[in-house]
Amino acid sequence: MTLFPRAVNETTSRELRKTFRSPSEIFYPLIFFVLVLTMFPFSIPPVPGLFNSIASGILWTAALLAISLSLETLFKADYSSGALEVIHLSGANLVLVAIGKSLGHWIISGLPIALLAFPIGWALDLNFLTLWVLVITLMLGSATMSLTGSSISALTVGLRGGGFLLVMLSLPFFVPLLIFGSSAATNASLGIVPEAELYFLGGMFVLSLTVAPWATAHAIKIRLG
Amino acid sequence: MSKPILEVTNISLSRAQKLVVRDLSFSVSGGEILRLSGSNGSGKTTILRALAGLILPDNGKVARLEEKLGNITTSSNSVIYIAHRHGLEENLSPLENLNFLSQVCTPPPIRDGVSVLETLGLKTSMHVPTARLSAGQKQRISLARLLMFDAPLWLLDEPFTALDTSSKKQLESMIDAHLDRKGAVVLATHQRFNCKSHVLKHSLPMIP
Amino acid sequence: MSPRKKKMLTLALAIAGLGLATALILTAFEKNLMYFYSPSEIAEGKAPDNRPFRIGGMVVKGSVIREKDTLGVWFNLTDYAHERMVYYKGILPDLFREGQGIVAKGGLNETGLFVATEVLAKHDENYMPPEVADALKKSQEYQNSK
Amino acid sequence: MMMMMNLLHKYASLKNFYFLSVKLSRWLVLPFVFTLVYGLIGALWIAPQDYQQGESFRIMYVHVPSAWLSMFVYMNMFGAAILTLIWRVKLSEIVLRACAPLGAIFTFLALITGSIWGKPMWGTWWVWDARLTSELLLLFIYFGIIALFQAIEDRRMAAKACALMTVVGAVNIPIIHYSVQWWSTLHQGPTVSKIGTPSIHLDMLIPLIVMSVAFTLYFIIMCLARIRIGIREYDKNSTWVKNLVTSTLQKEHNQ
Repeated sequence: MTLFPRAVNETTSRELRKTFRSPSEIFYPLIFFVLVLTMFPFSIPPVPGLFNSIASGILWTAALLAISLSLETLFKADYSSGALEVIHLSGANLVLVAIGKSLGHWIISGLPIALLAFPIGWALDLNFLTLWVLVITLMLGSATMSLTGSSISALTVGLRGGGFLLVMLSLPFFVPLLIFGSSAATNASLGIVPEAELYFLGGMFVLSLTVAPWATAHAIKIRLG
Repeated sequence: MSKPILEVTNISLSRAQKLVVRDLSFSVSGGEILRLSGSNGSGKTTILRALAGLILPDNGKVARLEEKLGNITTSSNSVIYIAHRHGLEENLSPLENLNFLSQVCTPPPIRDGVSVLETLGLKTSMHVPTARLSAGQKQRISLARLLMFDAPLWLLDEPFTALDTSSKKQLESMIDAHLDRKGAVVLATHQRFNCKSHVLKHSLPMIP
Repeated sequence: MSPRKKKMLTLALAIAGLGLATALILTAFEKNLMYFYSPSEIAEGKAPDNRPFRIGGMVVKGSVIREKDTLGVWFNLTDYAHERMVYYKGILPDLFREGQGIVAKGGLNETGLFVATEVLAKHDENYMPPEVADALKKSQEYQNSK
Repeated sequence: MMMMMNLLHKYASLKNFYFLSVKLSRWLVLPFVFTLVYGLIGALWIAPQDYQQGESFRIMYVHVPSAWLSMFVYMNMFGAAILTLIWRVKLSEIVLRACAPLGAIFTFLALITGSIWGKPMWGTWWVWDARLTSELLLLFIYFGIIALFQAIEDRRMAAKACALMTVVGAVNIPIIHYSVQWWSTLHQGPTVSKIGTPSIHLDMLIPLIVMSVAFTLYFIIMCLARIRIGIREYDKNSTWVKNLVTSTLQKEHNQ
């Protein structure tokens, strides 16, 4: 993968190698995603077809929750071990490190969740267009969440109640993604190709790719300061 | 005498709104070692973090001069700061940690990870996940950066804790070699250590 | 790469990123307006015929005809340029009356009648005393009847 | 640029600003009381009934100013955040900390009055109306910033962290506004204002403007008071704060 700058490659592979060393940790976001999904049938009235009609919204909400809760582990270990300080002081380009971290986090949480949504959606007999729209919007949306989330995770790393603070601070950022993600899927189930929603999610991804790494680098300097 | 590598002019530092250091000034030139001593909480770590550029002093100035060091060409990275924490990723092996650092940092290192770990006597545990190593071994690995990168200024925060006698001697010889090459060292420690060149002393008053 | 060139590159990337992001988001919102059509746009055949869309307009005075026993109601919607007949079977919102702006969701049948599945009366954001509102209506009728 | 910098330093020195704000607050109290009373009279008596909603629209005279304030306060915080991040101005850190709770209060007030106003029109206390939902999300952003302030002990780091949060949040607010706007058109259809432009009668408009001015003056007075507290706390071991405190104690003592 030499298309990314070396620092991004190295950080991502470090992130993945670190997580694969403790194998159970790889599946935490995925397990949480399925867990949240199974809660819904217990809570909504057993009207036939109701669960299927709101399935795309539930899938998106479960993905959002799974990703925002897995954001905390992004910088936690590096901050407490002092590795973040060493990386910063050895003159590494924090913006590229931030992109590497977000990419690593996305490969562990956003990507598998988006891919898993395909079989789950199929099992809930969503039509073909909806399945594809779901996978694409979840991929784009989760990438944006990993990027924006890494800035907030860097800002709240090591704080008392950091986990709660992280979710509370990042939800307002994820709501627009949830709105357009689920509306894209619902429109697709009506047979409408949701161009508007896909454009929006693409725009949000590019925006977060431009702003978030700079903000993460700044957040790290603030937290280490 | 060569220009001072580090010049501190009446800085004052505070930690969580409490004034820790007031109007501190000193300068360290090539070949000099400064020992900061003072009771716990007198701000030794805060000062070292300010010297490393992590914290901005409330007022006053910290000036670090980049300078050619003898025959070794130095790069723009002018400081190595060894903190209490070892700064290693627990799941990865020492070698993976050092290789990552050498890939990511902007001034390229002057020695590769393997040879550095060998000189530090960690040849056998090079590929073992760091979590399984002892505190002393982790401390020795965190010293690896002193050999890997070349920087005129070393900032060492209690480097001798958890080191056995042989590693302590090795660190002392590393410090001597660095001073011979006209490098500068600022050291915060309670333990006695012997060092060839003259040790400047600076004891820090406790601010009520 | 010299530091100066690196700074230029990051600046260029940032501007390109922000530009692309705004362009994408703006096209998204511009594309969204497609889902909502006025009677004139329907007359020009812009509205899709195979799937549901939304129509908005003012209820034409005197065009509301209620079926005797069922809840069905016929009325015309206008945007002061074209009119479209709408049929809706269901409970109308309480703010629904002639001259009121409404939005209906539904589709066109083969005769061009808009069969609504949902009717929403939106408060039309105008704040004025009753006598001024009546005066306004009279002037509008005068304009329509001219 | 240099002129602006030393102007900034002259006024941004905490001591000067402290006494400047005391004078300013004294000047503002009278206009505030006057605009509030005049606004209330205008809103409750002079403004005629609304042709559609009758009397219930009068809640607008609290809802609209507080909604405007919830945004106005965030704009102030954004300015303070920029000053904190780029020039590390100590005063702007204190301003940022002072504004956050006030912003939350006005947003909460806008939410409450919004749902009270919606009751007669929509028949329920809460409707997922675009404006109310954006206000709700703005409230969450304010709560997030306040929680972040409290989570970090070191005041200066907390201010920098919240400044970054405010700047990044500011990018998010228009996005939330438009996406919620879009989302509510799916639920309720776009406001028909696309056809008739909204107009408001003069007798109703004047009290609205006066009330907005009154609310803004109230915010400025409260914000200056909170800033003074922040300054006293920030410079607590400086001499001028010590004699200030001793002199006030003296005054109370011999009263």
